[in-house]
Formats: sequence, structure tokens, C-alpha cells
Amino acid sequence: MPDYSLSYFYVFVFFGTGAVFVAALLTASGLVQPKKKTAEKLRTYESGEEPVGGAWGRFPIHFYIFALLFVVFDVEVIFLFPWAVLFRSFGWYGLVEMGVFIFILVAGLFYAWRKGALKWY
Amino acid sequence: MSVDVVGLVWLVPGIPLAAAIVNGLFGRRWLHRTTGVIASVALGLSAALGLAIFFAVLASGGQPRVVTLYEWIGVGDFRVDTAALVDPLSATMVAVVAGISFLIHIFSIGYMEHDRGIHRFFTWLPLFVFFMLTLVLADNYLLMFVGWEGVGLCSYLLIGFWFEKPAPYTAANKAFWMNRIGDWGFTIGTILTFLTFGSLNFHEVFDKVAGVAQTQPLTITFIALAFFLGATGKSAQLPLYSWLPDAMEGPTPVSALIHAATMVTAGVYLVARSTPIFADAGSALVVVGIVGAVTALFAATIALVQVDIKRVLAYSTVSQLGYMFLACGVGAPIAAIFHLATHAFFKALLFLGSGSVIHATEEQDMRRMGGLRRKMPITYWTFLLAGGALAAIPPLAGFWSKDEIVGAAFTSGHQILWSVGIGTGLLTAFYTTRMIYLTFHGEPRDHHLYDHAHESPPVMTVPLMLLAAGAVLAGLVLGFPPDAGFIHRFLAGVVSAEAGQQPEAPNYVLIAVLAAVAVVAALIGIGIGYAMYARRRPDPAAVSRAAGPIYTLLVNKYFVDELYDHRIIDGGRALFGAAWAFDAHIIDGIVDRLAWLTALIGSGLRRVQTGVVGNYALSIAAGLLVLIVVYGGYATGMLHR
Amino acid sequence: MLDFLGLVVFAIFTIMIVGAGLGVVLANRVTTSALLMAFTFLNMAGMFVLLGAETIAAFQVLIYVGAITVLILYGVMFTPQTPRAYGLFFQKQTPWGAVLAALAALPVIVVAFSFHDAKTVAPPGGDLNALAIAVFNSFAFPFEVASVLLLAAMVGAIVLVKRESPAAPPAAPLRRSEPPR
Amino acid sequence: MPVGPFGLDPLLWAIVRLLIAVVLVVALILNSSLLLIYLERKIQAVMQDRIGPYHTGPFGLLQTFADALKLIAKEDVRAGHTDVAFFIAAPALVFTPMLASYVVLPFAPPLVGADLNIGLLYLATLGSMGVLGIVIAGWASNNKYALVGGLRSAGQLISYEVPGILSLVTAVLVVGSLSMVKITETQTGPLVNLFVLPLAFATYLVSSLAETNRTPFDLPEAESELVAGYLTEYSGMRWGTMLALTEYGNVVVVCSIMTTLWLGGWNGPGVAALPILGVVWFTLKVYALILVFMWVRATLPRLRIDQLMSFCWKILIPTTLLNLAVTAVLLIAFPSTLVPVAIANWILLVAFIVLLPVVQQRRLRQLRKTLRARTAAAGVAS
Amino acid sequence: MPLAAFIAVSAALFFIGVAGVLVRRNAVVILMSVELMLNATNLAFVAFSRRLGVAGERGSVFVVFIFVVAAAEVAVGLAIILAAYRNRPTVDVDQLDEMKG
Repeated sequence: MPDYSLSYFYVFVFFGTGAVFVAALLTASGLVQPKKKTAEKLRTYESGEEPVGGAWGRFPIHFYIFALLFVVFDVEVIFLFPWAVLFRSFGWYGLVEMGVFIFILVAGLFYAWRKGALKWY
Repeated sequence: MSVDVVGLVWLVPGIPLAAAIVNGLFGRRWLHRTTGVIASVALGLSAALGLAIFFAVLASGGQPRVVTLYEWIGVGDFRVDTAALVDPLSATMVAVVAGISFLIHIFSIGYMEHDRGIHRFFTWLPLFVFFMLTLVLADNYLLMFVGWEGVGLCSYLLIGFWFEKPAPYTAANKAFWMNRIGDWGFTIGTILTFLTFGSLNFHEVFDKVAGVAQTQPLTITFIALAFFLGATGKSAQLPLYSWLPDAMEGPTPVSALIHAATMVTAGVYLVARSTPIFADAGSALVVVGIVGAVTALFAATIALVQVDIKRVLAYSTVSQLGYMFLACGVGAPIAAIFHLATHAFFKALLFLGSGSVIHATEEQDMRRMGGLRRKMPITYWTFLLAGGALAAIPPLAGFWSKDEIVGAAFTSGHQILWSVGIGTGLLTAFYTTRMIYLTFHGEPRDHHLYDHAHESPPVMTVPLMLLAAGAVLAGLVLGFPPDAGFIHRFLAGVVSAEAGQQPEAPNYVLIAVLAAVAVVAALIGIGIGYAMYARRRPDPAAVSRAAGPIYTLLVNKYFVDELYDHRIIDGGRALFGAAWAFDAHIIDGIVDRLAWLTALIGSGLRRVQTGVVGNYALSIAAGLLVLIVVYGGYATGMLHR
Repeated sequence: MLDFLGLVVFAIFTIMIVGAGLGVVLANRVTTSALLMAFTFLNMAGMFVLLGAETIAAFQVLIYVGAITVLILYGVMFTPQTPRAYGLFFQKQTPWGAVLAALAALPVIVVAFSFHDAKTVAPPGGDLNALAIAVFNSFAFPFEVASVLLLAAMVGAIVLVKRESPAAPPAAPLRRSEPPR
Repeated sequence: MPVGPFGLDPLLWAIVRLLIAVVLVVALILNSSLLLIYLERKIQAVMQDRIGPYHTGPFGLLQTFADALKLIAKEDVRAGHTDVAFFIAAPALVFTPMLASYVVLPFAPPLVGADLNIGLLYLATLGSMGVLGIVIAGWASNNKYALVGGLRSAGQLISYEVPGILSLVTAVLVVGSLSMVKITETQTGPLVNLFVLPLAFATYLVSSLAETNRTPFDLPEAESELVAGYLTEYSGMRWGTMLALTEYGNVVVVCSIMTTLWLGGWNGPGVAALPILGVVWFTLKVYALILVFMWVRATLPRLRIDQLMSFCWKILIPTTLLNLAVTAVLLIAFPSTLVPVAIANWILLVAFIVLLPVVQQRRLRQLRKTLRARTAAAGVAS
Repeated sequence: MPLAAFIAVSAALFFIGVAGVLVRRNAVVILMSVELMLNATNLAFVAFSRRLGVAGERGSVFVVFIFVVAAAEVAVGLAIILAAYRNRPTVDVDQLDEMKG
């Protein structure tokens, strides 16, 4: 199947090109740009204030909860795509199946909502 | 558009389950009294579908069909599916269970209206229906056992519904324990069945029964007895009957649904379903018949003197269930199922009627009632019809079925059992008359109570009327003409003792004579009751004085509870004491030494339990390595067995 | 020539997968491990493409690179560690574990080379339809169970993470102009 | 032996074609970025009644070239405490998926890099990869603004990916394929999918605005709060790659997806006779959509992060799920016609537009009430 | 490409994952190693599925379900790690031994 292989070879090459292009661009830029490093320049930028401590500390946890919800809905997507392409041939049966599936996930979303996990602050 | 109704059979238990889940999850917080409506609508759908399936089976000429939901267990040769067996027997049961449950759910909306735990009630009740339908529909013993245990659980929950009070709580425990004894029998029966037949599927088992009966008749008898022990537990037969009267501590609709119409009939259903086993089980069948007859008489005598309206009905239920087992025992399982169906109608009606009375008066003691006829006409008339059916007055439903059972006892040559049946019929008529008179007739004995009594709302009376229609007509519709009625033809292929044989043409002269005897007995019973309670001649008090010790014996229910307490439980205690001594000194002695040894080894092994996950992972990986080497060694042929 | 190209691509993927996989285990910064893990996953998707399973490859990138790696990066960021000597990144039992893994790996890899190709090889690509039919017809029940599993994971993780008192109002009044964080 | 175009061996032709494609796409990205930045400035200026760039070249056309040259020649500073490998990897990580997206974009019948069976899924997948680069950029900078900005952007991107993909799935229900070429071929008539699925289009438009960090979702560069978000420590060409090239490249990609799925792709008068004409139609449609993006930018203020997140999870995702359900049910119920779907979708769209302010008003009132209660409680306490 | 090559790569990656679980201290890295192991099995599944299956996509279906399980596992695993970290700021598995008996 040269068609299949070729198509994905294109994809592969494009991925490679992306990396190579960025590298080349930055190298080219590195060749022409001036390099005068001073202590002030190298300091972390905090709107002109003296930086206090590093940034790598602890964070509020709600970032994690959104990532978690996203993962769950992303997993839903891997079932949705195949279903969407063939859902006419599955008919009502497939519709009910997917309905139950999504309903259960939405119940989870609703739970998160009620628990206040969707609040940002 | 033709719809495969039978294929939808799983929706029949499924809808009540969904209602139970919804009510259980959202009832307390949001739904409250709406739970009743949800449950009733669900049961309505379920009942409609159940009826549709009944007619579909009827239309298909009673062909059995298996509807598999999914494979439940598949281990080697042992395969159990979650599958429904839809045949005339289960279709009849489904229609009866779902239909009666529907009416009782509606009645409960009114009855439980003011109860704080209504959402709990309407969670357990549909859940119960779900399990009951599973039990009835199961196509194998294991799935049936699931339903069996499930109804036991729901019964426990519902008897103890008012768990704040000590009596319901104790009664629930009692029911649970007694049922456990029966369940033990069922378990033994199931295990033996599997060991003997290598399958638990009804059809596979029944196909092999005849062959196995040739070689191992004793095993078959033993299986039958084990199942019968299970049936006595669930259906409240001697010796495991005493939980049922106590179960009246639960709400009245529960008594009506579980302890009159459905769960207690599970035992009968089990025996009827297992007819091929029992038919080849020889003496087991005799045991069934005798136990049934004795229970019927025994419970009827106790019912004579009870003063609590629900207890009278409870003992009457035990007695009627005895009739059903009697029918099974004399080789007339169709009559048993027939009586089951009619009994479901009129007993549910009696219970709901009593519930209506209790709802109106908040009193259960019949001695304080009286004259309620004028206050509660609908309840009275429906109750009267149901009482007539119970007393087997033609042409009400009970007459046709009970008469057939008693007749079958005679024609099969069990004259003693027949006479017991007739005697019980007389007693039944008597206590029914007594109950109706004490409750509805005569002068009000407690005016405060009388003045506050009122007719129940339509949501309660309409189910009463519907059930009354059933109590009047069910016998005629299903069982006329006797021994060759609709239900006989419908069920003949499934549960007749000699499956496949054409039933002989019934001897109508004999039937008529026997029926006449039974009716006369019933009329005598009614007459005595009327004389004692309406005319006071002889005065009931005088009679009880004259009877003296017998009366004491009856009022105290033959001291069975005390007997169980003292003889069995004390005996058990003594036995356990001895066992304890053995345990404490000899077993524990060994154990103590072992423990010492274990401690010694353990103190050495403790170092392994570092609590460090990495070490555990390392052990797992080491195990993996061993597996790879051993399995890979065999697979590649480097190692040999 | 296409076959040769395929071989080259396969070799690249293999080197990347094994190299990046080793990097995950050996790197002394957790963030590096995470990035290399994502890279391994990406190359694994390439392997799937080579096998003709384009849909699985896309799902691989979607789930592993797009979702799971982000989640793990969050986990890395939420659990900062003080820098320390390289040896301390490993457990005390390291030599045992390494030896054990190597011992177990050897026979398995040897056995792996004994597999021969089967006769029937489906044409590559277009596996989306077959997958959909299999999932929604033969595996309908596991499919529904999967949603319950996800629900359980979601609820469990939220409960675990949101353990701090949820209803405690802040002591100071929130001014409207103050941007919520 | 089959012979390809120009008398070349098919394989050789394929490779030549690949090289052409690579060069074309890279050139396209570079040029369209420059052009779009210029357009953006000019259009914003017009809308705000200003002149915009006009010194360099005619109408200021060369302004962005000058800027690009400046960027290349500028020193890119890497602050002292950065995580070196990550800091360098991040621009490549955001740029590469964007570039790879161009493989499947159907510019014209003869001008498609590779028509994958799962083209749309491929695009969705690459869209989800960009998040990685942004999280890493934020983390690697070891700067509090960058880190919070990175986490916020990541939160925004992953959240809006869900309604975006759900909208795509809704459209797939109608077109029934994931191949970009086949999707285009289903819409040859004037009745493109936009008229059938307007709500899905609207929800996808909103989520793609968020996916490309465009106003009103440009939180990452909320200057007043976070300086420049995850880009704070980036300068010179690294900044140029990450922001200028990637952002505008991504805008082109999402607009192409919308063009293909909803606007009929390359289809237009004359394409049947002269296939290459498709490029013109395609480009016109894409640029029309880009103009909408710019219009939005000039009109709407920026959202706050909590509004942004709750809008996504509490409004947009339920809406898209509802839309998906309604569309699926109607398609199954009426398998031969799209009219019911279209009617339902238009009704839903109107309802969405009408109800949105109502819901927001209610939420606002509630928020005010809690705030007042809190203030009162604090007042009593003190 | 021969089937054996894919299986060998899968086995190699799987044991790299095993080694990661056995030697690393950081719980998050251990989780990553588990993911590597899961992915290695995915490769084996897909390889066998493509080579054996005529129309049977059973192997691929398993891979999809592994995706589900992997996502759930990471979500809960990380939540546990974060919860443990909140009690005591460490992710070293050999210091999280408070339940040892």
C-alpha cells in the first residue's frame, strides 16, 4: 500500500522538518545576534522587583482537577470518533450505548460541579 | 410493526430496579413523596410488559424460550448465564407478581403518605420486585438463588422498616435467621445438583433427571428434600413458619406484597419449577404433602383465637401455603400454581383491606373494632368478597383452586390428607367469619376509635376494588372447568408431574361430590362463626373457658416459640458450651503452640515487611521472573513435566 | 526502496523508543523523565503507524502525549524536590532491581525473536471502522464498564485531591476589584 | 511500469512532491505570519480609527519584514535559573505540531499533502500536543509569571479542547468521514454545513479562539496580570517562533478546519473545470474567517480566568454535548434528510445566544450576593 | 518489518519500565515507568492484532481499553501521590512507609 505508507512518510517528514526548521532558525539567529550577557539581564524578570525564591514551589490544586477532567473527556473522545463515523450503521442501539456512556461521564462532571471542583478560586 | 416482546423480558425486572436506584440515590434529598409515583409508574410499565409477555407466550402456544442477557460465569465446563427462561410457568408468575405489585405500590402511596421514611420504603419495595422477578425468570438455580437471597434481604429490610421500635427489629432478625436455615437447604440442594448433573441450568438438569434417578435414586431424594427445606424457610412451613406471623410488624402493604402474594410463594414456585426432580424423588413428595397438610391444619387452629387482625391473616397465609404444598405433594403442581395465583389476589386484598382499616383506626386489635361496616363501605365489601374467597365459597376465586387441591388429594388416594384439607377448610371458614364479624359488624366496642374511623382515599380504595375483581373472577377465568381449565392447559406442558402425558378426562361427578363436601364444610364453619359471634350462642368466652387448656395452647401458638427458645436454643447452647470447652482447651492449645511458633517465624520474617514499596515491587518482579522461567521453560520444551 | 525507507524509519523509532525509555529511568531530573516519556510515546505512535494501525496511533498521541503527559507534568510540578546527588535518585535496592529486570528481559526478548509472521496480514490503514464495529458490537458491555471506571477514577481523584475544608470562607472580605487567582 | 506526472518514476515523483510540499508549507507559514501580523495591525487600526503601520514600504507593508529582521538579529536572553533543555525544547514543541498540521489541509483537489483516512482526528491530535510545549515553556523559565501563565494557558487549552472536539464530532456525524478530502467532497453545493450545523460552528469558533489564545481568551499574555505569561522569559527569535509563527500558523489551521468542515473547503464556482482554482476559494474563505477573528479581537474585552473556565465547563461543554445528542438523535430518526437537524440547530443557536446573557446575569447576581454576605460576615467578625 | 522485531521492541520497553519501577525512588517516575510498561503491551497487542487478525480488531480494542485504564490509573495514582505529598512533602517511595507493620 504505497498510498498509506507514503502519506505517513509525509507526516514523518513534516515532523522532522518542524524540529529542524526551529533549530535552523534559532541557530541562524544565534549567528547574527549580539551576545552581551550581564548579571541584570540574566536575572529572572519580576517586573523590576528583586526575585524572591524560585518559581518551582507548590501550587493550588485546582489546576490538577481541570487536567483530570480533561483526561477523562479526552478518553471519551477516543470512543466518540469511531462512533461518529459509523453511527448511522449502529442505529438506535449505538445511540443508546453512547448515550449511557456519556450520561455516566456527565454524572461525573456534575459531581465535580457539585463538589465545587469547577470553581477556579 | 411487530415487536419481539419476549426479547424485552429483562425490562420487566429492569424497570423496577431502575426505579429503586433512582429513588435510592435521589429519594432522600429531592424526591420525597414523589418516590411513590416513580415506583408506581415503573411497576405499571413493568406490569404492562409482564402481561404482554404472558399473552405473547400464550400466543406462541407456550413454547419455552431462553433470553440470555450475558454470560455470567464461565469457568471450564461450569457455565452460568444471566438468562431468563420464559415459559408458561414463569410467564404466569411474572404476570401475577408484577400485576399485584403494581396495585400494592399504588395502595402504598396512600398508606405511607405520612411516613418519614417513605423514600426508603419506595427504594426497597421496587428492589424487592426486581429480585422476585429475577427469581421467577431465572433459567438456572444459581441465578434463582440470587433472586432468592435478594427477596430475603428486602424482606428483612422491610419487616424492620420501623427499626426504631424493638418489635419490628426483632421480627426482622427472626425472619432473617429462619430464612437462613432454609437458604442453607437451598445451597446444599444447588451444590448437590451441580455435583450430580454437572449443570445448574433447568433444562439440562431436568433432561438428565430420569437417567440419574435410575442409578442414584437416593441422591435425587436428598436434593429434593434439600430444596424443600429451602422452600419451607421461604414459604413459612413447619417447622420454619414462625417468622411469618412476626413479620406482620412491617408496614401492611409489605405484608400484603411480600408475606402474602409474592415472596412466600417462592418456595411453592421452587417446588413447582423442580417438579421433574420431585417427581422422581419418591418419598420426598410424600414428605412435601404431609408437611403441607399438617401446616395447613396447624396454622388454621392458631388463627382461630388470634385477636390481631394481621396475625389472623398471617396464620391464614401459612395455612394456605400449606395447601399449595399439599397440592405439590399429591402430584398436582398445577393446582398449587392455580391456588398461588388466586391466593395472591384475595390475600393481597385481605391484607390491603386490613391495612385500610389500620390506616383508618390506627389499631390492630379486633376486639376494639366493630361496626366499621358503616364507616368504610368499600373496604368492607371488598374485604367480604376476599373473605368469601378465602373461605372457598363458590363461585369466588378461592373455591376453584382450593377445591381442586383437596380433590386432587382424594383422587390421588391420600384420603387422610383429604380429610385434613376438609377440616382445615371448615376452620378457615370459621376464623374468616369471626374476623369479619369482629371487625365490621356488631356494635362499636371502642367509640373513640369508631368515631375517628373514615374511609380511605381513592388511591387506596381503587386497588382494593381492582383486586376484588380479581378475587371474584380469577378462579372462574383461569380454572373453569375444573381440572381442564385455561391454566391447566397452559401449564400442562411445563409442570405436570408426568410431563408430556395428556391429562385424563376429569371425572366431573366425583369432582362435584367432593366440591359439595368441601362447600358444606365451609358453610358449617361459617355457620358456627355466625352463631358464636353474631348470636352469641354459644358465647365465645364460654367456649374458650370450656376449652380450657386447648384454648391456652392455641392462644400461645402451641408454645412453638418457647419450644424453639428452650429446647433448640438451649440445647444449642449446651452443645456450644461443650464445643467451647473443646475449643478452648484442645484446639486453642494447639493454636497457642502454633501461634508461638508463628510468632517466632514472624519475628524473623518481619524484616521482609519493610513498608518500602520498592521492596514489594522487587518481590513481584522476582515472582515474574520465576513465572517466565518456568512457563517459558515448558513452552520452549527446555523443561519437561 | 519504500521497504528500505520503512526499515530506516523503524530503526529510528526503535532507537528513539529504547533510548528515551532508558532516559526516563536514568535521568536525574523528573521533568526530563517526563519529557522523554512523552517522546517515547510519540515514537510509539510511529510504531503503530508502521504496523498500519493509524487510528490507534492517533489515539496514542491524543491520550498519552496530549493528556497523560500533561497530567504527569502537573504531578511533577506539584511535588518539587530539593536537588541532591545522582545516586540518591535511586532506591537502595537498585543493583538487585536492575539485575532482576535484565535477567527477566533476556529470555523474553529471546522468545520475542522466535515469532514468525502469520499468513494473513490485513492491509494497513482504515482500521477506524473495524475498531468501531468491534467496540460497539462485541465489546458493548466492557465499553459501558469503561465509563464507570472513568467515573470512579474521576470521583476518587477529586475526593483525594479536594480534601481541604471546602466551605471555609476567607477571613478577609473579597473586594470586587481583586482579581481571583 | 507505471509512470507518474512529468514522466517521472512514481516513487521519485512522490519524493519530489514531498520536497515541494515541505518548501511550500514552510514558505506559506512564514509569509502568512508576516501578512497576518500586518493585517491584524492595519485592521485593528482601521477599526479603532487609527492609521496603523505606514512608514516602512507602501502602506507600511514592509513593517513586519523589518520586525522579523529585528527579531532575528536580537539577542535572546536566557535567564540564569532556567531549565536549559526544556527552555530550548519548548519552541520546537509548539511549532512542530502546528507545521505537521499542514500535511492534511486540503487547499485544492491537486494540492493536498497527504489525504489521511483519519485526517480530522489527526488534526485534533496535533492540537492537543501544543499544550505540552506551553506547560514546558512556563516551567522551564523558572519565573513566577511564566509558571502561573503557563499553567493557566494549559488549563485553558485543555479545557477548550473538549468542546472543540465535541463540535468537530457533531460535524462528523453529518459528513460521515474523517478524511479532509472526502469531507470537502460532500459539500459541493451551495448548501454547505454552516447552514446545517450553525451551533456546532459557533461553539467550534469560540473554542478555537481559545485554542489559539486569541482575544477574548488571550489570558496567557494578560499583560496587566502576568506580564507575558509563559512567554515572559522568551526573547528574540525564540519568542518569534513561539508567538508570531505558531500563533498565526495555528489560526490558519483552525480556520482551514472550519472552512473544510463548515464552509465547503475548496468548492466554489469554476473548480470543476479548473481544480487549481480551489486554492483561491479556500484562501478566500480562510481569510474571511481570519477577519472574523480580528474583528472579535478589536471588539471584545478579555475574560477573567475564572469566567473563562466556568464558561467552558459549565456552559460550553454542556451545550456541545446537548447539540451532539440532538444531532445524533435527529440523524438517526430522519436518516434521509438534514432538514430537521438544521432546524433544531438553528433553534438551539438562537436559544444559546438568547439564554447566555440571562444565565450570566443570574450567575453575576449570585456572585454579588455571596460577596455581600462575605463582606457582612467579615464586618461582624471585626 | 517482521513481527518479531516489534515484539522485541515491546519486550525491551516493557523491561525498561520494570527496571524503572524497581530502581527509581520518585513515585512520579515510577508512575511514568508503569505507563511505559502499559505502552509496551500496547505495541505487542497491536502487532499481534495486525498480523493475526483478518477482520478481528480484538487486539486493537484491548489497546483502546488499555488507554482508558491508563488514564484512570494516572489520574488516581497522581491524586494519591499529591495527597501523600500534602501530608509529608516527599515523593520518595521508601519514605512513604508509614503503614509498615
